[in-house]
Amino acid sequence: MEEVLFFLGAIGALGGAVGVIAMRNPLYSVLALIVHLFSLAVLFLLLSSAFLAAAQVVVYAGAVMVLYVFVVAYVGGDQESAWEPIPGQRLLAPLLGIALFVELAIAVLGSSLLTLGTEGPEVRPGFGDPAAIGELLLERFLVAFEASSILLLLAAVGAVVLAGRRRAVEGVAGSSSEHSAPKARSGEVPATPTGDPA
Amino acid sequence: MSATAWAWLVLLFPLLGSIVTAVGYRALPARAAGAIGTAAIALSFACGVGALVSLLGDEPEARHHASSLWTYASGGGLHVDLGILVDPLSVFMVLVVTGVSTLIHLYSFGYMRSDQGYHRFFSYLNFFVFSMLLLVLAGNFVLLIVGWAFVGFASYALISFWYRRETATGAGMKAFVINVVGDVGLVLAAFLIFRELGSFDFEQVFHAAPEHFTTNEWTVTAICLLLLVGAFAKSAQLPFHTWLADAMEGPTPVSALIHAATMVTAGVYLIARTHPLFGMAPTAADIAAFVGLATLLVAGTIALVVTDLKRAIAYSTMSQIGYMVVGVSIGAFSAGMFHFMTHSFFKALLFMAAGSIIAAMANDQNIDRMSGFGKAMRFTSAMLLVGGLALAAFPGTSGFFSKDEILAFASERGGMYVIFTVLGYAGALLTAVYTFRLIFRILPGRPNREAQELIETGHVAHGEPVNPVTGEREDTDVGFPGPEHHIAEHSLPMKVAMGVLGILALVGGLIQVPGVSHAITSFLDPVFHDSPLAQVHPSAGSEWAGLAIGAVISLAGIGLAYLLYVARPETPARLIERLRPVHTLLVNKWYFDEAIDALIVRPALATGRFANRTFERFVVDGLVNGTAETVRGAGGVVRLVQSGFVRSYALLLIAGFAGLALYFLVVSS
Amino acid sequence: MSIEWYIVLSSLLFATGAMGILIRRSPVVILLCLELMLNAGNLALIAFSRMVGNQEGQVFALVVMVVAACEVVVGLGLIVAIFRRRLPLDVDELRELRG
Amino acid sequence: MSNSLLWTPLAFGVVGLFLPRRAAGWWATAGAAATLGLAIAILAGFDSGGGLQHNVDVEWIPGLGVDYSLGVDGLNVFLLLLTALLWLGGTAFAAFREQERPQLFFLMMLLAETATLGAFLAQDLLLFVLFFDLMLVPFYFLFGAWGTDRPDGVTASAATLKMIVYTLVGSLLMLVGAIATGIIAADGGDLTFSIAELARQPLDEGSQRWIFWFFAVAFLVKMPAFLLHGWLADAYRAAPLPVLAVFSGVLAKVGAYGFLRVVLPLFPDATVEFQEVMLVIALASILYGSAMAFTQTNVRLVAGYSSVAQLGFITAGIFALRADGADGAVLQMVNHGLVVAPLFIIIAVLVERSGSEDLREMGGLAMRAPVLAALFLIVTLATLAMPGSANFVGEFFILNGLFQAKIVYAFVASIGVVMAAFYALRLYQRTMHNRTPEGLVSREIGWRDGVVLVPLVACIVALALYPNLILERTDRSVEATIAAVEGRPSEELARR
Amino acid sequence: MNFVAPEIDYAGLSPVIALTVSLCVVLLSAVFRPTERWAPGLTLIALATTAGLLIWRWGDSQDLVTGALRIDELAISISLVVLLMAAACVLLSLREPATEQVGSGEYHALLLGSVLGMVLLAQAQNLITFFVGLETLSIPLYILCAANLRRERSLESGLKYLIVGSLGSATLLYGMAFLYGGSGSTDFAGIAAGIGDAGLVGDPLVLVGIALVAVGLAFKTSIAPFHQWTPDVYEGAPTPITAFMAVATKAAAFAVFVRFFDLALAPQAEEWQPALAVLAAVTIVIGNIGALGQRSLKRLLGYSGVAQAGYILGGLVVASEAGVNALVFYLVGYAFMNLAAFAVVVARERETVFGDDIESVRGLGHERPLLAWPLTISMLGLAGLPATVGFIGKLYLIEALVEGDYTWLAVFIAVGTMISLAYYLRVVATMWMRPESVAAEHGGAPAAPAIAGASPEADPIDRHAGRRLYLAGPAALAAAATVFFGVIPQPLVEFAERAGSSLF
Repeated sequence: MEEVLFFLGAIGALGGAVGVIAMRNPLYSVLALIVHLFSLAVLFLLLSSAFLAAAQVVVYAGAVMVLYVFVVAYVGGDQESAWEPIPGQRLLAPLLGIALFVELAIAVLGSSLLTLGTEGPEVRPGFGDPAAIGELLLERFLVAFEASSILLLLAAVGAVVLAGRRRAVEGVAGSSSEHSAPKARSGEVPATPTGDPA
Repeated sequence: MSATAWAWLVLLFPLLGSIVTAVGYRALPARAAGAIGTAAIALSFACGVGALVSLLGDEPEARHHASSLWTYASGGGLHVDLGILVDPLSVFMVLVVTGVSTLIHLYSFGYMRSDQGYHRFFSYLNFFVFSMLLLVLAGNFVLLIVGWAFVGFASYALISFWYRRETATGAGMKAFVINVVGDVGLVLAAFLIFRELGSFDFEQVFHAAPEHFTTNEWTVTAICLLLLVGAFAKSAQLPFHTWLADAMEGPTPVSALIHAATMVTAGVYLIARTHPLFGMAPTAADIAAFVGLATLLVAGTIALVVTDLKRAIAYSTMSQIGYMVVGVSIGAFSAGMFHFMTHSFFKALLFMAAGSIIAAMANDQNIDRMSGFGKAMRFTSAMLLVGGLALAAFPGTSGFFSKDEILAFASERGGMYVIFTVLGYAGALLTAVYTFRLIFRILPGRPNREAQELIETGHVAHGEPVNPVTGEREDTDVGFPGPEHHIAEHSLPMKVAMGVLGILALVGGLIQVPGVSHAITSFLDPVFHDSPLAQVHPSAGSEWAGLAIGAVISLAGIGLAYLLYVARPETPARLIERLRPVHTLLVNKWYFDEAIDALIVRPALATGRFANRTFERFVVDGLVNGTAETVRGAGGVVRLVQSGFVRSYALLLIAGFAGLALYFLVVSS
Repeated sequence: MSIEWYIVLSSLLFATGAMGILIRRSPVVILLCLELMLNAGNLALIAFSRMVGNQEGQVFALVVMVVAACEVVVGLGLIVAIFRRRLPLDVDELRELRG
Repeated sequence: MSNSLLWTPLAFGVVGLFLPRRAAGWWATAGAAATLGLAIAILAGFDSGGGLQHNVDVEWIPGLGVDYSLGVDGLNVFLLLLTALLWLGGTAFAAFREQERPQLFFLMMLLAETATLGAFLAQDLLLFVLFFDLMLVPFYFLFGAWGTDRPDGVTASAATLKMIVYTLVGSLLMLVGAIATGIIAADGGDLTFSIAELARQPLDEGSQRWIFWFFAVAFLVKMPAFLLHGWLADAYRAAPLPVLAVFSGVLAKVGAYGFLRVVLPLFPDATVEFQEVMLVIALASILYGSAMAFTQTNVRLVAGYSSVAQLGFITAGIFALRADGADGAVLQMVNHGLVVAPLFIIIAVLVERSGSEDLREMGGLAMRAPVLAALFLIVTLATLAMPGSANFVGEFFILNGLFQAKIVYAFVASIGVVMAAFYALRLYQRTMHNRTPEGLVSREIGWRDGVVLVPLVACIVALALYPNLILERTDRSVEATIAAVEGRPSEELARR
Repeated sequence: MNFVAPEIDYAGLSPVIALTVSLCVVLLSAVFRPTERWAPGLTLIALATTAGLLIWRWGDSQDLVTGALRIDELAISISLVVLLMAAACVLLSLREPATEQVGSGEYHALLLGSVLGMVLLAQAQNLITFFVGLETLSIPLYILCAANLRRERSLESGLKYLIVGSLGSATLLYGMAFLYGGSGSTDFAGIAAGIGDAGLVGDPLVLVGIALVAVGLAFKTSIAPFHQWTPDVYEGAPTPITAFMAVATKAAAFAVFVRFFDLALAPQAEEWQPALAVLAAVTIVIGNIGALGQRSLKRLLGYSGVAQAGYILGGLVVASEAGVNALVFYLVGYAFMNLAAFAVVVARERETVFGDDIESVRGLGHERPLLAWPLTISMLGLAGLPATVGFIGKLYLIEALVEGDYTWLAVFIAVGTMISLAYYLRVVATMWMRPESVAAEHGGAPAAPAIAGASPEADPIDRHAGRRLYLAGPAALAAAATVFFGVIPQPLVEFAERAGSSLF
């Protein structure tokens, strides 16, 4: 039973991951990621960490993904063209990906750590439930907990700063119409600036 | 007053004279400089006499005194004093040098009158005398080298005295560099001596040498050969002689003083001074003797064809010094010194006379253009004749006695040394011929333009001052003797100087007549008595025999010259026709200049040019710029990789990790 | 099911995410790929925490989720700002800075 | 005493920064003069018997084992005097002429003096390295900002950059070497860089071997020696002449001095082992420098390459590894400094008259300038080590040492003596003698240049009369230095 | 539910708390227009207070909050460097266009956030705090880099930093996971012990974990080949932020780098030392040659920062107390030298139309000696010339390296320094000397800064920026410090020694 679940979860997670990087349209990628996250949650459950699984579903698949969908909808998920501007990237990227996996796999399988082969020790029933995690968070990892809350705050501020409409930005957003092309812009630059153009 | 005190004074006066005339170049009126210069040398001569007297005062064995002012340099085991050595040899040299110099100063006093560089000239001249005296009085090798080099510099300064003449500056450079080669030889010799005997001091060295060395041991031979390099360079012996002829670029009194009377005989003095070493190395001595012989013949032959008056006399000087070198090398020390003395008399005289005539010719030195000065300038001509006779060893003149003494000594030693006697007489014949070639060209015959003018108007001929060698016009504003020339007939000082020398040239030989007197030999004996050859003394009889042969040869030579240049003036031309190759060889002075040029000068310059143009640019700079370029290129690569594509950055990052992980996996297993 | 399987799976996911970053040009998708990598990390953490039987790993994973969320928020904010500035949403087009 | 000597120039320079343009030059000259006074005082109180004198030794960075320790002994006492003297000359010469931004110029000038004095005074290895590097900074500015650009596009700043990078190549490696010396010597014990301490027990052969080269390269570049002189040509042509006078007069000596102060005592085995290599380098420098000097037509470069040759002699003297050779080397350092500085000042004067630095465009300048001619002549003769000059004595001692140690090298080196005669006289004749080119007006030097030149030349003459003045004071220290290497079996090591 | 609140030493935690509180205060100040003007002042006060508290804690070293943090001289000294740079950044940011655009309050709040992250990082001795600290450090910086919203370069740098940075953190995280797996603990001490107990010294799992962590940290400290973001981000970000980032990030990251490798991974030293040594060498070379012929001063300083990181890494490689001393010493010196340089760059950026192009300092020696001197001193210092703290720093590092038998790396430092002269002195030459000939210019065409004048991105020109005390002051002070500690380094040496000894 457990094996089956694992493989289902594994296939889901992997499929989702592949989907993310394979889909031309960002929106589909987002959806693929959601699949991936759900299947991860299953695996978390198998690893007897119920709270994490729940958090995964709620926070990620819920809140964060919604954010994604909104943004994609806002900026418009246009197809990304197929040609590759960086020479060799097409070739090297997969190779490196494989190399990375192989190295990590070797590290894991070649390790002399015996417990890796086991399913882990028997754990008491409360293992990984919200109470246990919460206890840890408020005792041993208080600092981390507080810090991450500050971090959330900062991120929020950042999002507001970056995305929020501000007087300064408008002028430019209107004025410079063309899509960034350094060559095009360098045209309007005096070759050797003299004096104060302002 | 002790001999050394006198000696210090001997040194002091010329130095003072030099400094005073130099520093006071603005304050002093022209004549004053000349007067001071002359007086300084005269005083130094007087002190020389003083030294002689006080030296004669004490026992022959005790006739050497060392004295030192202060420690010149000491450290690391070396010790050099600022010390002099006074003994008969040095005093003898001092007397001759100062004596002749006084007269030459006197001559210059008149001769250089209208030269722009009057002060400079006398300052140099005094400095030269000072250096020469330092050379002969030096008490150790280091000081000897100092004097040696000073002399070289003084001659450089005087040769290129008219420094606007490219030829003059060139000649000066040549003389100086060759002399430096000589200095280096001496320096290395000194090192070797120090290594063997641990001292530079004459007395210690000569005292230790006989114990330390075995005869003909390689070290002592090497020492002597190195010394000879110095001696030959200074005394214009083969193959270092090429500078002497060019040195005639200098004013005539310079030629008289430096390149006839004193400096060029320094080599002779050196050999005589270091005779204890040569005594241990007969091989080296013989080499010296043969070089001397070769020189006297080669120079004699060249003198036969040269048409430049001063250069002709210069070559005769070379050949005469050849005699001296032969003399001191084969052990006839006193004879060599004797010949040095007489030679300085008549050779100085010859140059003075020549100078007077050249002045009359408005600085034209070509003897083919000269004739009839016998009538035009009686006094000068007389002096020229006297000098010529002495040089040609005319019986009774000074040269007659001194030269033959050397040859007699050679025959006395016998064995291979007879060669020297035979070829020596051959040389004597040459001497007589070329000497009278000059005289017969200049004195007799129809007066030429300049002579005519002199006879009629009594005025010295005026001509455009041109460089006798290149013929380019001189610029007279920088100390070239302007249009004014001075001849003995018109200038008392010159007359006096030449007169005195004339007398000395005639009778100077009588100081040492075989069987009658041997003043010089006995005076110098304390210096040379320890030499192994001191016992060799030709008997009066054999000497007279030698003199007889000498007389015959000299007369024969003069007769031959008369035949060639007066009786049958056309024969020389025919001879030239017949012996064309020989003539060209002689005219080109046996191609010594060309050889040295090709072997040393050009290669050196070529190396320099190669270093400059090629090596420096491609290797040295290449090293620098190459590295710089490489680094810069690498920088280009780095900037290229910095492509601005964030994904390629990520790629590199992951690649970097892959590499690192790979390393760790390798070390883990 | 032994832990190895989980770890290998997670490393496979990690590699996939990394590869995604290398080949995709849309910043949004790249953010997604970063999510993939972080989640791979989470999986590994949780698997290990199960293996060693203490829950520190899970706490860690939780913190990571928070961090990931923050990165997403900021990232998306940037994307919006870039879009507002009328710049193309393609990381390859943004290469004013180079050399 | 050493302290005040060291810091006086800098103090004056800093104050001068706040003076009006006119005053700056004179203030700086006063500073240099004061320094000279102190240097003379030190010499006066110098006891040729005793070792280090006027010691200052305070902990500077105990954490790193670096002490601030200065001292005067036979090796450096005259180099200090030389430095002070030449700087006075150079500063005065510059003060007589219009400088742009004079305050800064003279600050740099005096900073350079302090740095140089520091390098000579330092008795702590790292302190030495520090000053050795510090010297470059002011000269970088002096050459770069006040130098002259060449028509062919090589600007002063480019030329200077080349020089700085090149010379730092050496001295940074030297820094590593110095630290390594200290640490290996300490091994685990308490760290010290005091040269005297380190000399007490030299390192093992292995470490000596590589550290020796780290130091040697630094010093050879500084001199500069053959093949490492790549920076010389550009830098010399760029530098302002008064600065060049002190630069060429003193800085090159720091390299040679370094060999005596640091290399011989600290790495004796390596020194003996590499003696022949160093001698070959020295000879190469002599011959190459001379060959370059007598084909060059740029007056600065004639002088520049001639000092390459001279430094070759000094190196040879040191690596004869005999007391007399080293004595000669020390003497020659002073002599060469005394000669080359006035030479460059004279060159400056000549260039002012002929408006060109090319020998082919000069000539006949002796005309109407007898005083200049006389001074130049004396300097020339000293340059070519005319017997009777102190330079000759120095060269004589050097060659003698070389002769007694390795006779063959002595013979080769003596070729250099002849070459020197040629290029030195050539320089003199081509400028002062022969025909004057069109439109060249010769004139006598003014009293301004006179007061700078005459004293320097006077020193040359004085030393010529009594070189023992230096020898008798340096001999003791030199022999102490040489003693470190003399004990060692030179021959079979060299044969290896 | 048996919840026991952990006992907390508030004294030790006070700096962190102070920062957190002040962060919120500054953020609140942004809410109302009038109070927003106070933000810089408030930030400065906050920083000063924190610094005060840190100095107050100087000397006691203890674990905080059940070993999540550790406050000791190392942490404190690094935190002080960070605070110094932050304060400088606040001053340089006055009138900085970026601040107007994101709002002064937010700007400074984010800055404080980043500082908080750094302080946490400097004290972290638990993987989780480590990770959180690192993110708290980074995320605000991502935003601040992009803060000049009008300029494409700013946004670009923000995005690049975000992407590559997150990639770096992901790698780091994965490595942490492995190490956690290997040791079963998240405490540094626990890791060191756990790996030993499980007999995993030299085990591939652990080693690859180390590799991953090393990459993550190497990225933050811009060690080659993980450095590529550095030049771009430095150039694109608002200059005050660059100044802050260049030193503070490095300092904090190196602090935890040292703590983690010299404590948690000490048992594996033999394995990781050579690897890091090679990285250091590569970094030195790449950083230095990359900087050659750069025209943008910020970019040049970016590359130089890479090279300097290489030098500093040397102090870590030897894993000895001397090494850590040298590292801390060098970081402090580096802070002074960079500060001086960046202050001048900011000033010229606002004065001239050349932006940060090297043209902007041409002839500075004549017209603005008071700006030229600091920049000159800082360049000479970075080039490691004597009488500057840079020289002593290099000396210190080399000494540590030779002591640790890494002489070859010391030689690399020497070689790197030689190369670096070529570009540092080029800046000096531009200020004081006549222009180099075109041949000597490797930068290609003369200045055509992309943001010159007319472009809509142009920032306002302030002719007198160079005379403003808040720019000239820091520059002068930093330069003075550079020279002072170059001549009298002993105090700084002792400071560094305390830091080093607190770790071992």
